[in-house]
Amino acid sequence: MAHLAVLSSPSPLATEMDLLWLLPLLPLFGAAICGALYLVTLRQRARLAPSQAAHGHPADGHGGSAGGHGGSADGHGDGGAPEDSHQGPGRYAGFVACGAVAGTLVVALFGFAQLMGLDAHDRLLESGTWKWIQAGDVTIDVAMRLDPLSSILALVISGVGLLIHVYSTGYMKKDPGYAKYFAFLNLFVAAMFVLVLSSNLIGLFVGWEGVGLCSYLLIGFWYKQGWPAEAGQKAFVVNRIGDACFLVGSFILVSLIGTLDLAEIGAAVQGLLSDETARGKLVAAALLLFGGACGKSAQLPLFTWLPDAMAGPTPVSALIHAATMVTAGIYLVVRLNPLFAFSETVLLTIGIVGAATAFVGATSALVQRDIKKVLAYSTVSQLGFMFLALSVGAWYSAVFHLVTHAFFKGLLFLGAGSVIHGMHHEQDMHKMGGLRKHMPTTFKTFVAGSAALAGLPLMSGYFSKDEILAYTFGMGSEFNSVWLVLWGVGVVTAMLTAFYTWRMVALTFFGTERFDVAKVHPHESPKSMTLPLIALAVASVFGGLLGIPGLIAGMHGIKNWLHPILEGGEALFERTFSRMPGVDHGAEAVLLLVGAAIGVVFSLIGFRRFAAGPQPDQRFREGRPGLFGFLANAWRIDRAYHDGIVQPIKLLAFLVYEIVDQFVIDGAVNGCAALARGAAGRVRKMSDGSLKGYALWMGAGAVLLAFLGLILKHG
Amino acid sequence: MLVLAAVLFGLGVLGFLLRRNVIVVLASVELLLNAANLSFLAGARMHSTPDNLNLLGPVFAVFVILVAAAEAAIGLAIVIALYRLKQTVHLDQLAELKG
Amino acid sequence: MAEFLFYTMSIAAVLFGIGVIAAKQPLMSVLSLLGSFVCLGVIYLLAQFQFMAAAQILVYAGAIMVLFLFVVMLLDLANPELLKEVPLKILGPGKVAVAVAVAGGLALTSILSTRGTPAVGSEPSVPVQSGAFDPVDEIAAVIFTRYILAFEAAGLLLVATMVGVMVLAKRQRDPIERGG
Amino acid sequence: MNASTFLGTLAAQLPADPRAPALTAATPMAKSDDLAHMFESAFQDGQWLVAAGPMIALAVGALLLLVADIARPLRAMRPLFFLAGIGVSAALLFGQFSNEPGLVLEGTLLANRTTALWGIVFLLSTLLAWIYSLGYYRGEESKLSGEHDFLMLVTPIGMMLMVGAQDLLIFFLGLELLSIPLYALAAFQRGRSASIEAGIKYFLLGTFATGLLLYGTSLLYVGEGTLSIAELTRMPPTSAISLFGVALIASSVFFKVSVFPFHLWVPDVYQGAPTPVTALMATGTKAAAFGFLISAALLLPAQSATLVAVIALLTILVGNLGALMQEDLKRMLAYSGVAHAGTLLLVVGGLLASDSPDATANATNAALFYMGAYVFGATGAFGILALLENDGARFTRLASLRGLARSRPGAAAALALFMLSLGGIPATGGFFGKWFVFSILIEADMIGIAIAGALLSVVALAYYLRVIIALYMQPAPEGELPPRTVRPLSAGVATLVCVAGTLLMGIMPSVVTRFLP
Amino acid sequence: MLSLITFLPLLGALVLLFVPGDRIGLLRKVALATTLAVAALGLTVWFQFDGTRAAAQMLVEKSWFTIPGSTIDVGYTLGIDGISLLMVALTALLMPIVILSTYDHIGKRVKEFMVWMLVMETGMLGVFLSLDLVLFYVFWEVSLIPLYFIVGVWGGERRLYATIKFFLYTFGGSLVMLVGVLYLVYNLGTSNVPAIVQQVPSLDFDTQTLLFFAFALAFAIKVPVLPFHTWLADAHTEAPTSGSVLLAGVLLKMGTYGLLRFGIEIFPAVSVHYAWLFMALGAIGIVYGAFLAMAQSDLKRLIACSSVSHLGFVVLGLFALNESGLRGSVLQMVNHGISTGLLFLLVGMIYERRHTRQIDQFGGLAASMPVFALCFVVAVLSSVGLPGLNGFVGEYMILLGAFLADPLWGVIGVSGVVFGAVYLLSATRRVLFGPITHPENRHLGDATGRELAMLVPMLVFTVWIGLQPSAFLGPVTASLDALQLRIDGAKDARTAQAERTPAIRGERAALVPAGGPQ
Repeated sequence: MAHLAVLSSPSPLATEMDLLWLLPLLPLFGAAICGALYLVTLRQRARLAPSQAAHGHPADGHGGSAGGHGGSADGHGDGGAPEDSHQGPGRYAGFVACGAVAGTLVVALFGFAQLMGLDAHDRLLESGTWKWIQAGDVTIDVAMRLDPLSSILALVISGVGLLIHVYSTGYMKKDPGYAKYFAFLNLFVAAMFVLVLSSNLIGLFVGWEGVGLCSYLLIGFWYKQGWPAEAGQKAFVVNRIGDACFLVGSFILVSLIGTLDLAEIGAAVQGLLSDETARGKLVAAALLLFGGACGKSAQLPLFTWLPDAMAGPTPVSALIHAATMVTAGIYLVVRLNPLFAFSETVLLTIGIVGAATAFVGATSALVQRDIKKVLAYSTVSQLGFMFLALSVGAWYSAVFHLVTHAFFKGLLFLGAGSVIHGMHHEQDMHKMGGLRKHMPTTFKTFVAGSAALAGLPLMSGYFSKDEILAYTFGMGSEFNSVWLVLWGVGVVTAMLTAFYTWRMVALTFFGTERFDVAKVHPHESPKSMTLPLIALAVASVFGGLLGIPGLIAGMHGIKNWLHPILEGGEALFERTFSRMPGVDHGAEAVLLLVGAAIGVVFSLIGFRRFAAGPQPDQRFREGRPGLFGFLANAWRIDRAYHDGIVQPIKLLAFLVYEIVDQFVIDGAVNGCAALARGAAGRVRKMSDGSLKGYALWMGAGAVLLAFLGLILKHG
Repeated sequence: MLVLAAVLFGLGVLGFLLRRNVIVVLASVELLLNAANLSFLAGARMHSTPDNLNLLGPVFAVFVILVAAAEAAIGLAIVIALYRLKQTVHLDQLAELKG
Repeated sequence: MAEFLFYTMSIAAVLFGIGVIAAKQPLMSVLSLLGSFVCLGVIYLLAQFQFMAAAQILVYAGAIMVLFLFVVMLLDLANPELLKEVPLKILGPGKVAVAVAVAGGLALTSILSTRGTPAVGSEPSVPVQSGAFDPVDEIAAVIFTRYILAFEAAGLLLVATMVGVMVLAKRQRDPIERGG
Repeated sequence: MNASTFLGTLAAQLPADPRAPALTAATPMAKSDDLAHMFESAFQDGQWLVAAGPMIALAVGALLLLVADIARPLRAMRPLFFLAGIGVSAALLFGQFSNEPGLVLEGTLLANRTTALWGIVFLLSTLLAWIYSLGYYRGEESKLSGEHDFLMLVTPIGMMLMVGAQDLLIFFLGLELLSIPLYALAAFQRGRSASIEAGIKYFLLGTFATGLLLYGTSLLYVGEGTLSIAELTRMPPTSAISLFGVALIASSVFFKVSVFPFHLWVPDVYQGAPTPVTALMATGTKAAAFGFLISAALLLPAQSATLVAVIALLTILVGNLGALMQEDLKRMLAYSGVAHAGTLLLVVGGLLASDSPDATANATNAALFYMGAYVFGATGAFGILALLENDGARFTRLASLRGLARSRPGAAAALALFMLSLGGIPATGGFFGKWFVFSILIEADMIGIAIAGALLSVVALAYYLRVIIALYMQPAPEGELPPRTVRPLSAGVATLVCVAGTLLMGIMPSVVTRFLP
Repeated sequence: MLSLITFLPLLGALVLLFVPGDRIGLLRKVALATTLAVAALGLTVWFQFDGTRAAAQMLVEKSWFTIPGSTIDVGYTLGIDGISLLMVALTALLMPIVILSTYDHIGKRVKEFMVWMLVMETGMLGVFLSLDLVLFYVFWEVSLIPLYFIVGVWGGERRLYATIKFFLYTFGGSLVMLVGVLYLVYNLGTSNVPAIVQQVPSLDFDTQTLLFFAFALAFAIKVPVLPFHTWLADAHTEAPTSGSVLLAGVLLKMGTYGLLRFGIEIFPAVSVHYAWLFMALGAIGIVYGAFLAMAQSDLKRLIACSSVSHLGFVVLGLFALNESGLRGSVLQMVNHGISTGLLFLLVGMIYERRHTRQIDQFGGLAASMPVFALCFVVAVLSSVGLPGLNGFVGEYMILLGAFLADPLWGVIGVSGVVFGAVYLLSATRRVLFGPITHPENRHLGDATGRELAMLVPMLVFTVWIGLQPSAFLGPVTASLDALQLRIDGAKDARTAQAERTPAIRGERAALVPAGGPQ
């Protein structure tokens, strides 16, 4: 592995570490093995199938309830009977997948340790290069690079990823697609590593689309219901819109810089700024890349796929749609921070989009009944916070929030999964309640995650979120008051966040049991699921220590760690705004306190209102039906897209085909044929069998020839 | 002579175009051939000098007469065959082949 | 005198020609044709083409016409009504007009195109060595030297004609109608 | 019969080979003083016999055949005489490749490599048509095969005279020698009204054309005082009367090659005539008339190049359109023949437009190759139709071809190949034929005409493809297959020859092109 | 060597003629063996090929015939350079698979079918290997006939309409090209392609333009470029699976190959001048094809329409006329052959099982045919251009090249990436996912061993090219670089001219930047 023939030596500045290739390759092999296991299982099942058919066993087993969730763990009934699911070799897939991810964790830790051992400015590990594309105009060599930023993400991916893998072995235990699931999941991890470790923008794009693919596959994992497949498709297509922007952005960069090496792009930006045209193009490139980030990170206007993506298995939602993949957009901006730092236009765009998304997401989360939908909108909202951070040059704050969010949102999703698992695939919070007695571990860990999300003091989310708001406030007060507005939005969003988080907790775990106790027996999940919950709960509670504000501890772990790679961006930012935004310690203290107060107060409000049950929802719906519907449908943006874009395009396609293609173009082609046929009839009429007619034509021809001959000769 | 030839030629064409009795049509063709002969001879006279005769015209005319005979023979034979088969010599009744 | 005779004969030839195409009875057509031939023969003679005049009368008026008459009589006897010409009306005025235009066009064009060439035929006889424009010996010499191959071909042509006529005119014993 | 006397006449001519010194001054003006001198100047050194040898061989063969037809014991030898005539003639033609007699008989006849090649095309066409005629006729007609074969064997003589003619009289006689047997052959099936109708139409229009030709020739003679094509082309006529004469001659030749608007007889006659005769008419007559047309093309004023090309395009158009929706195969092939005539006429147009000194030679080459490919393709196609007609069904309907690929795979495959060749698809002779024709246009800088011609041949392909569709792609009609009559082996051989020729010309054109001058 | 590879299939066809028609197994084996032998030869050629040389190698040069009346010697000239190497390899690879695929759906008239298949292979290889214009043209048209029969005899319900349309349409274009060929041959006095390439600049620009368009029309119809595409959907829809695979896989590539070899390489100056037109057609074709595909209810027709879109990419890249565009296009020719061929094979598989291609007749097939579903998804993803699979590499290079040449068309082309995902994934979902709505679909057998034998090699290439495109682009590089030099020369000449007469040419030049960023 260490020295593939296709690899060449890394750049001189970096420390060589071909081991990095293991990060994507281990899970890739894991995926391959799981896939092979799945196929073998299938074969075995296919061999059994005829005998089943002979026994009159209906191939599509249990039809499932209206919600589509039947009795088994997956509830989606495969062609074979569920009891088969663990008989094939597929049952080893879980071990393989977990092993692969555990391996990556080891490698990531090893790399991290290596980085720690280096001087701050030498912290770069690079593997040999994969010479991928030589297109003449641009050469795309991809190497795996581990630097402070990617090391954080690598740890999150492998760490959280491992936990979620372990969790999945329990959650997916009875699913007939068990091995397939782990194949996809491992593939996702591999792609995610490619995304964060690539040295090249297009290498990054490989991972970028790779995770998109896995997201597509996993959202549509239970494809036998129509809507997961639709949701998967939607996710892919919406992401593709972003990806198209990404591609165009990369083209602009190629045309300006001639390379797509991430480090070189960053380094080249400064040199280009003196040229006004190039600057304009850079702005365009930055905005387009940001458009790509909007797609992947579910920002306005491309966020609509994420709520639908909840159709996938819950661990998937945790891993992909909360902890890792959706943060790829954040990673991209941080990675290319110089590109996003030099222009106020770009920063403002990012800020407005981020704040707006945060607000829209939070408001939408207020009235959802589906526990996963609440979390999904919450994710959208939190991602908006991160972008808000990016817009004020607080890149490390964004990363900080990214990490904490990965912990607590992963935790919340897993907890929700545990609830759903225990509730036999019931996701409607209105039909839950009082679960704290039935599922104590889940309850406790869920509360820990909720506290972090709501920004209760000293929880991880508290530090990271309030840091963002503080920087935004600083930016607004010092340079451009638009950010003050954004800060206001952020604060309101924080309030709403605390509110809906505790609404969720209250509805799920408190109050009366609103389900049919006779039929549904909620139970605590197995160890394989609760242990990851506990681990993440610990991380959620204490994760804030990574970035305790300077005010309290005088140190900021993440800030210091990331500093070397952010210097370029900071320099440009200072060039634009004269200095980095910041607040003095006094103001920071005030803001921290205000933030803490907001968290506590609105958490209490939310909890109190809903502790007894979901009646406030009903009241809201009856009192303000319009607003309720508006929020429940996420501001009806999805609907608007459907009516305003999807349907017109379908109609246009139909018209293009029927009118332009069939009628005009093909009509012209067939018209030629018809014309020829028509003329053929006329020609044949000439030869009507009448000798006299023939002779007349001949005579006339002779006369004509004679005249024409004379005319030609004599003018 | 040339004018006469032209007029006869015109008459021949007219007859060929208008008449439907095969025999009359054949007769019209003979008119055509005679017109040609006439102008061949006219040409011969034009291009001859008293000491140097241009004999091509008369020679050609001789061959024309010969061919005219052959054509008449074959034509009339076909007419007879036609008559035997269909009891007609009218061209209008020949339109089995068309289109 | 010669001039007068030439024009008289010319006019007669044309009138006979009209007779050929206008006669109701094919017999009259053929007889008109005969008249026309004879007139032409006279014109040949006037134009000092003695040999051609002889050939005209002998071959044309003699042989070919007899052939025509023979066939006409044969068919006429078999079915007198058969040969009657249909009146021109049936043809339709349009077609007739076109036919007249075509024929007239051809004739007029040729007449017009002769302008500039001397009017041959009406002039008095020209003194030539052999007394004729078609001395037989010299014609023969040309035919047997320069046109020897044409002459042989003509012979073969006659044989072919003969064979053809034999094939066509042979009485059919059992007509087989085949598709086509 | 008096055939024997003719034989005698010919035989008497044969030794007339005075090794006289060659004399120049082949003037049409007969000098009345010195007859011996005339003989010497005409017969030169006997080259004229070499030149006329192929024709004489055919004539001898034909007459022998006629004799054999009369003399009962010799009956069985009729095919032998036929083949011998063709064979000897061909051998003599090949001899002319190396020993070109050139202009003979006071410049009235040309015999060189070109005319010899044309001659071979004619012989091929005749031979193939004849082979297909074996077993074609039924009943009483079959008893007349001696006469039939005689008439067939006479036609190539006429054709050779036509292409060799350097004198309008020779041309005229060649034309008649070709036409008159064909008149008789067209009406050969006297028991079949279509055949008679075809004969009568062909004959009447043919004589009309002859009338035009003769009158035109006479006017040209009045205008120029000569009949020699060489002289006429050396100083192209300009007077009105000559031009009118040329126009009438052109009309008549156009009639023979079936150029719009002189083509209307073609479908009727081709359809009505016995199929082998149609094959001969379609290929032989056309080839002969084009051979003459190209050698005499310079009679036409150079300004008429575009006119000729446009007429050619119209001809192609009309031919293709006429064939497009045609249900009768013979008629379709007839129209297709019209289109092919148009294509060949493009060569003439290109020749007229070209100022290259080699224009005539190139045009001849193109036309020769094209015609060669056409002979194989069209004769083969007509031949297969003739074979199919023998199966008793109305096999000349397009629909009746359905299922043929199953019942007679060989015939179907051959027919499909011929269609592709006629359509000018590569790997068949038709392609290179088309290629050479277009190259003439390109050399003459008539690009627009070339493109128009190319596009028109798309229409052509449409109906050739219809045949293939009927053969291969449409289900066979319900019911049992038509009866399989026993095929003469000869027809198979002829078809194979056509197939081989088509493919050879398409794949290795050098086999043919290296014979071209 | 090249003669052998070209005519070996024909030889096989001849052998087939002597095999009795009812011994279907033997017929298939002979055909398969022949194509495998050709594939082996193709591999040999691949390894013998010297990738560092730009000019054609392994030349076979013989005189074919001399054009009568001239000294022009038409040669039987075969040679292979980087571009043709890829095409030959593609053909050689696809043919055995295609033959294998016929085992299912060709049950009647097997002998004829196999003969035509092999004849077609000779035609296609000949097209790619000919270095003589005349020879090329002959092969070009010869390759039409087999497909005419394949569609016409073994096709679907409207096969006659489709096959005639296909034939006449492409034939019409070819004939215009024929005139162009003749003009070139007669005016330059040679039919040797390298010689013509050298001599064409001596013609004046307007002549070159006319000639270029005469050639381009034929190729544009074959590709097919936008307004000439309607034959494709019909032909694809009606053709039997194997015909579709070949049509998409190789025959359409003859068009793009022609555009590259006989359009751009022979007429670089004209190509530069009219690059905007073809880029526009290509880019619009991408979007237009995607819209067509969206409107389809017939799965096969949908894929056919997607071909229009995908070949739009190729055209766009070719006429970007820069390194990445050309390389991308060449690679994309191969990619399209593999992925679309794969899709047609897959559609054929379910057609054999259900005898319908209507998308709404399927649904939920992933449950009954999981392996099939896996292959289908991979094929679709490859078509969609997922990084890591082959489609992406080509598309990326093409779009990059197009963007560098003219951002407008580049961006429109990029939008095709989105639309491509829409219609392909939508079709995938409707076929594979969701509940099984038709009970017939419940017990469909999954891919059989033979089917996998067809699919797996193609899937392997899908991934291989995606991960290591340089292995496939390597041999092409030298040839394309040489071509690029000529193009750049033409561009420079044009720029120089534009500077001289800015009033006339400047406008156009502004729209089409003459060079890359460097």
